[in-house]
Order: sequence, then structure tokens, then C-alpha cells
Amino acid sequence: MDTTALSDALRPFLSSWLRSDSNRLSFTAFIFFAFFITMVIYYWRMSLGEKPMPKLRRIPGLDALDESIGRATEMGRPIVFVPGMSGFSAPTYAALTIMGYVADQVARYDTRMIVCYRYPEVLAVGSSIVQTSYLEQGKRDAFRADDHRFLSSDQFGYASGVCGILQRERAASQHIFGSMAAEAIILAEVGNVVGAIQIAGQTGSLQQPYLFAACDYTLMVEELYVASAYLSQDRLRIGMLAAQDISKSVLIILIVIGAFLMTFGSNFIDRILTLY
Amino acid sequence: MAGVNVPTAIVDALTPWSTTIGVICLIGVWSMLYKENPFYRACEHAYVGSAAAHTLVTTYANTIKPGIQMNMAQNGDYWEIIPILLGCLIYFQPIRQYNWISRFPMAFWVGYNAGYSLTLRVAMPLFTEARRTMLPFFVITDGRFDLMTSINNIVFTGVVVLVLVYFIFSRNVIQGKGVFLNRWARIAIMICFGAGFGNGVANRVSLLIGRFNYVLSDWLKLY
Amino acid sequence: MEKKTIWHTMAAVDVRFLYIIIVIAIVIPLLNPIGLPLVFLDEVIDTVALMRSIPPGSLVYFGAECAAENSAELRPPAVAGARLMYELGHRIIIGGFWPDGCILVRQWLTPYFEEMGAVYGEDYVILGYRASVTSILDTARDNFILAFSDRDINGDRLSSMPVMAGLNKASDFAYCFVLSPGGPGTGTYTTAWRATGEVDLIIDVPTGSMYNSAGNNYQSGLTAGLIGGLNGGAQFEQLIGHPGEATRSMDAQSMGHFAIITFLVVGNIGYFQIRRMEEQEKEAIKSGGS
Amino acid sequence: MRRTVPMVLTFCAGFIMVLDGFFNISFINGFANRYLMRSVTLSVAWAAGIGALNIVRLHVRNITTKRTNYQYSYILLGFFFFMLISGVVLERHTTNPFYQFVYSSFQAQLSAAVFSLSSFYLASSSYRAFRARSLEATLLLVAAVFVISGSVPMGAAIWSGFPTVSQWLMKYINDSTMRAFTIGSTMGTLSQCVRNLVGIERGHLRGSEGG
Repeated sequence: MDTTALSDALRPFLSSWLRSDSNRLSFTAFIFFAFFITMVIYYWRMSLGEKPMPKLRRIPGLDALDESIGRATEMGRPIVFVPGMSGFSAPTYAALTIMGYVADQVARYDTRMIVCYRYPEVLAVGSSIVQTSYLEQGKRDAFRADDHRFLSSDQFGYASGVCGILQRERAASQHIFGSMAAEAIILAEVGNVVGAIQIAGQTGSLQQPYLFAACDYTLMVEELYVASAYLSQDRLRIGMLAAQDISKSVLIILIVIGAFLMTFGSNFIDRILTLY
Repeated sequence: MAGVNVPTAIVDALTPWSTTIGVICLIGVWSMLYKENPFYRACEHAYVGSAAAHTLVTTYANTIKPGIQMNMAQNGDYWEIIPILLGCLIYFQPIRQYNWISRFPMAFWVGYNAGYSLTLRVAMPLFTEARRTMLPFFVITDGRFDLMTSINNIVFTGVVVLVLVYFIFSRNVIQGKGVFLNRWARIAIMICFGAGFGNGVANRVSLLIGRFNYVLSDWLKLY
Repeated sequence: MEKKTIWHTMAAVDVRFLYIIIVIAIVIPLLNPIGLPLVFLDEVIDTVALMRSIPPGSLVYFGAECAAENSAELRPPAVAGARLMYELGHRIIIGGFWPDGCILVRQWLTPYFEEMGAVYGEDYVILGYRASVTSILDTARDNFILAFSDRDINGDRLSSMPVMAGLNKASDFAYCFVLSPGGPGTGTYTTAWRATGEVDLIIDVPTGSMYNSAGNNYQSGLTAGLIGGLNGGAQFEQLIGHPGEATRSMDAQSMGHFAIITFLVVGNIGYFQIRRMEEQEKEAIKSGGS
Repeated sequence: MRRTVPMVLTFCAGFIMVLDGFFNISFINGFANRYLMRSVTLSVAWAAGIGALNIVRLHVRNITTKRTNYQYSYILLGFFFFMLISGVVLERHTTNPFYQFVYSSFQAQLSAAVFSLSSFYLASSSYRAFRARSLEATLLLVAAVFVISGSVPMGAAIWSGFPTVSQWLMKYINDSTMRAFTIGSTMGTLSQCVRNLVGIERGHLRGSEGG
């Protein structure tokens, strides 16, 4: 099929309102976005109704959160929580959602949780999340503001601070979530040395091997983003996840068809993608 | 704005000591490997203090001062006061009562970043990568079937698809018995992590080399 | 009662002992390098060829994204890259969004620029650190000088410098040469300038730990060149004919790697030996009990 | 006021960026370029002091209440104010020779030193933590050994196949897995951003509701 003619026919119409550049992917991106937004709206509406939502695959790392909290409670030693190295970004939101879950449990069992922050704005939000958990349990006075510590905005200043806390407070478990960089191995090794049970989950894949080796449970890459839906089992969030999964499936199907067509010598899909 | 200057003589007298100070700092930090000690704690605190100040100084010198001097004083862009005030609202954060005001600039940044990410810029890898993943499974070069390239292409596309399927979480979307595929996906992921570990070693070893270059070459002048 | 074998002793070895071994493994070859020959990767050869194919007088953006801790890996390719650019007659615009990036690159490059006779303001300029990378790079797509407030690292006017002639927006750059120890790094520039089609050629200079994802970007065509880690830096130095720091450090790098492999292997052998002995003991108890 | 204003701010800033990113609307494009992006730069720059403010507050409190190890807080504050004052007052700020001296002898060296700690931890964790406990862990280790040996001259000197195998692993297994990760996390980011924009996820606003 001749895609050049199609592309030429579309150009005058599209160029009046759609931005383009030398990559010629604008139209594809636009269609894909429109599809994604449609899916979001579809599942949003569905979550308001009664229909059953999709079920989620099991994620052992998230199931292990309770075990680590229980152990800290038994030993009477604190949990150290690291909500990632970035400011407000997607991984940090995911980490804060997990922290909300842990905070609920901690407030119920009167376990101590020390949270180390790299950015003051995350501290502001994080401490109010935990405080809310204590309020909901009716333990307003049990909340310890001093356990929410802003260490340093500097990457390794922060890492050395967390190490100091792990050693001085003899942590029973360490939770490392959010986006991590080179300091991941420092935190995980020091955690190992003090004998803490460690659960880690982060979005980058580069630090994953160290965490995989040194921690008891690891969430792999995208599993962190699922945490918000998985732990809350909230219909709306599961719906958003389903919308995302369907869009991803479309992409997978495109890749597979494209590869097969390529085998038979046609780059049709490729030309369709780069229409405008 | 003419600034103060430290006499050149003083700076010149101090400069030779720079590497020695650096080596003392290095020993202080590395002493932690033996055990946690006061020397290390002193270094840790000095580090945090100077890092906080350095960030402030660089921002002041490169964004705040030129912004006031040039954009406002010379070009008359007085509208810039509005975002400046918005940014300054963050300083309400330590005051418990007015804490909520500090959420205004945060909301602004969150919105900007979310909008920025929801455009072609960030979505582009999705399509460039997808395009380059559509590789032919049978490759014929110079009229002959090229086995190696064919296998490599099948492996490449296969692994991408497997791992993508592994990260589909909601079960109803992909029905059925794809579970055995997950095992193969995990194998690919593990090899990828292994390679990541391998390259990470290169990174970490060169860090040590950097430090020893500093001690042996810059300080002791052994080579 | 558990038997104490050599494996048990080794499993319980003080970690400080390991630290000493790795220090020795690195220091000795640094003092006495042997100079093992390098294996040249296609990607580095192609990158150098790409840089050589750019005509003299072109504008080049040099992304000084680095911090002091990465100097061992990033200084050699930065120096070699700047040398090659100057030799090819490219005009170099150095900018960076890590707080210390520009200061460090200035420290690294100034001796070489002085040696080669490059003039600040005519052959190269350093823009200095700015906060908020995404919005600045975005503004630079339309107006480069406004994005950087018309000031260089010293607070002087950019618009009065000859090196800036013909530079109005990001698309005037022939290519970007970006050091990348994380974020901000190459990813920032590919999103801001490559994805919008402003600059098509981005040369990625990642650290070892970023090299994993960098390979993928290179294969998919997102980046046009790749010089990875200290190993890539050493190849780069030799390809442009100025062997330096990276070439010298390669033997230490080799020894460090082999120390780590030895730890891995010995640690695992010990682990299997102990496990086997424990299994034997269990079987002995079982057969004794029944 | 407390909830609506931030949500409106988030939505407006985001929506303008989305419009600007996709469409040719000269009014929106101009506004985003001229004002919005510059506003973000400026507001972020002026907010930079909040971290330092937090640290200073904490350590002044440490000293006044004489908590354990409060002596170290003097060191911290000393360094902070020394660097800050010299950086702001001196001519040409960060490029002043004196400031450069202080920066490159203390801060640059300390940060490089802390980062290099991770090399030592890598040594100890490769001895104690990376164990071939399962098939998966074994694969990780084997791939690691090939890539480690393949990336240095000595590996090639021992067996010329090391670089070949390591490059094959890098090109066909690592790059492809990385590609899947990239596609996946891009999707994750998109979906997270949609949730932020429409206000399903309000992590950054939590706590302001009751107060």
C-alpha cells in the first residue's frame, strides 16, 4: 500500500494544527494518546459502576511488607523507610503510597518508623501522611515528628546520613522505595551489616542487581508503580492500571505484526508510524 | 555589583595545601570502613553543611542574580516578580499553621512536570524503540540465508515482547496461560541484571582508581 | 557440634580484609602499568568518525553533566572530546545542569585549552550552572541566549562573544556531546532536543553504570554516538592519538575487575561447600536416627 | 481555598503544557515559551533555600537543646555559613579563586570519597551476597562474570572469547530487556502524569485537606 500518498494527503490538513518535527511521529503519538485517554475514561466510568474490575497478578515483595513490620514489632526496634532520591516525581508518589500503607500498620502496632528524606517538600507531605495514619487510629500523641528526618539534598550526604541512622538506631528492617541511584548499594550493604530485613523497589533498572542480591525482597522496575493499586485495591486505580496495560498490549501487537511483515520484506507498520 | 576579593597572595599561599586537605577528608570518610568514629562524623557534618551552601551559592550566582540584573533591571521584565513570589511561598512550610500555603508552588511544579511528560517528547521513546524492534526473522544477505543475524533478531524481538508481557499486571487483559512465558521473561531480566552488575563493577572500580590517582599522583606525585 | 573447616573460616572472614585486597589490586598496577592492548568497539570508532565528519566552524554543545565523584570516568572522555572538537575547528558551547558540572569541566579542560591555544569567548564558552533543566532547555529551543539569561559562568554577556555568532536556537548545533552520570544526563537532552527534532545527533558519554541503558538508546537510534565508561574513554583517547589518563588506568581497571571476580567465585565455592557439608550432616543424623 | 487553588494550579500548568506540546496554537505556544517555562525556572531558583533552611533550623535546635553529638552541629553550621557568605560576597561568586579553593579541597573531595565507599561495599557484597542460590541467581552471576571480564583488556588476554560473549549479551539480551523496561516505564510515567493532572493521585496535597 502506498503510504506516501496518504502522508501527502494528510499533511496540509494536519500541519495547520498539529506540531511536527523531523522524527515524523507526531500523528502516531497523538492517536496513541487519544486512545490512552479514551481507555482512562472508559475504566474510570467502569470503576464507578458495579462490574468486577480486573484482578492483579501477585507481587511477593508487597506481600512481605507485613512480615517485616511484624518482625520489627517483635524485636522492638525501628523500621527505617527511604522514600527515594528524587523530589516530586512518579516514583516518589509510588513510594509515598507504600509509606501510607506501612504507616497504617505501624500506627496500629505501635512500632517505630524512622523516615529519611532527601527533599524538604517530600518531608512536608510524608510527615503529614504518617500523622494522618496516627489520627485515624486515635493515637494523636504517639506520632513522633522527630522521626521524620530531612538529611541533606546532596546525594551522598543523604546516603551517609541514612547509614549513620541505620547503625545508631539498630534498625530491624529497612524499606527502600522510589528512585535510587548509586547510593543503593551503600544503603543495602549497611542494612545487611546491621542485620535488617530489607525490602526494596525502584523504577530504574540499573541499581536492581545490587538490591536483588542484598535485600530479602525486591520489586522489579514497574512493580513499584502498581503498588498504589495493589495495596489499596481501589477500583479507580486498578482501572487506570488496566487502561495502561491495554495501551501497552496495543504496542506489543504492533511490534509483533511489524516484525512479521518485516520478515516478508514489508515495512508497512514502520511507514504508518511515521506518517506525519 | 562589585564584590569583595580575597588578596591573591593568600589564595596563592593556600593552594598548595588543597590536595593535602582533600586527602585528610578522604581518610576521614574511609575511616568509616574500619568502624564508625568521631572523625567520620565530623567529615559527614562538614560535607552536609558545605553541600547545602554550595547549592545556594550556585543558584544565586547563575539564576537569581542575572535574573534581577538583566531581565528586570535592564529589560524591564517586571512580570517575573509573580513567579518569584510564588516560589517564595514555599518558605511557609516550616510554619505549622500556614503550612498549606507552601503547597501552591508544589502544585504548580507538579502540574508543569506532568504536562511536560504528557507530550511527544516523553512518549517518543515508545515509538522510536518500537520501530527499531521490528526486525526481520529471516535475513538474507548476498543471496544467502544469514543464520546468525536471524537468530539474533528473533532473540532481540522475542525478549522485548516477553518482558513487556511480564509487566502486564491486570490478569483479565491478557487471559489464560501466559504464565510459563513469565519464567523466560525472568531469565532475560536476570541476565540483564547480571550485565548491569558487570558494568556497575566497571563504574565502581574506576571510582577507586580516581581516588588513588588523586592520592598517588596529585598528592604524592609518584607518577 | 559444628565442625570448623577452612570454608567456615573463610565465610566468616572480616570484610576489612577484602577491602585491603581490593586496594592492593588497584594500587600496584597504577604504579607499574603493563599496557595490555585494548579491544576497540565499533561504537567508539563510529563515534569518532561521526565527529570527524562534522565541518569546521560548526557549533557544538558540550553537556558538562558530571559531579566530582565521576571525575575518574568522565574526565578522560571529556578532555579527549574537547581536544578533538578544537582540532576539528568546532566552536564549543559548554553547559551543565549538575551544580558542579561546569566548574569541574572548566578545571579539567582549561590546561588543555591553554596548551592548544584556544581562546575563551572565541573558540569556547562555559555557560555555568542553572537550576530547572527542563524549562531552560525548552526555552533554548526557540531562544538560546534568553534561556541562559545572556550570561556565561563569569557573568559576562553571551551576546557579545564571537563564539556565539549564528547561535540563535538549539537547532543550530551540529551535535551534542553529553557526559551522563545519571539525571540530568543524556536522557534530558534526548527528551528536550532530540525528541522534538532540534538536534539529531547526540553523542552519549555515560559512566559504567549508565552504560546498560545507553546501549539500548544507541541501538534504537536515539543517540548517534556512544563512548562508555573508562574503557570507552581509553579507546577514545587512543583513537584520537592522545593516550592519557584512561589508557594509563586500564591495567588497574583489569586488576580491580579480577579481584571482584575472585570474590564472587571464592564466595560461591565456599557457600556450596558449606551447604554440601550441612546436607551430609543432616543425612548422617537421619540415617543414625532411623 | 486550600484544596482548590493547588488543584487548579496543577491542572492549568499541566494543561497548557499538553496543548503546547501537541498543537500549533500561536497564543498558547507563545505563552508557554515566553512565560510559563521561565516562571518555573525562577520559582524553583527562589525556592532553593528551603532545604538549607531546614538543615540550619534542625542543627540550631540541636545546639540549643544540647542533644547527643550536638558538637558536630557546630562544624556543620560553621561550614555552611563560611561557604555561603564567601560565595555570595566574593567577586564572581563560584568562579572566584578563593571559593574554588574551598570548594575543590573540601566539598568535591568529600563527595568523591563517600561515593568511593560504594566500591568497597561492592567488594564485600560480591563476596557475601551474590550467591548462586537458584537458577535465576546463577544466570545473573554468569552473565556478570562474562561482562566484567569482557570489558577490560585482561579478559581478552585470558580468553579472546570474553569480549565477544559479553558484547553479544549486552547487545541482544541486555539492550532488548532495557528496551522493554524503557517502554514500560514510559507508559508508567504517562499514566502517573494523567492521574496527577486530573487529580486522582494527590500525594503532594495530602495533609492539607484537614489542616
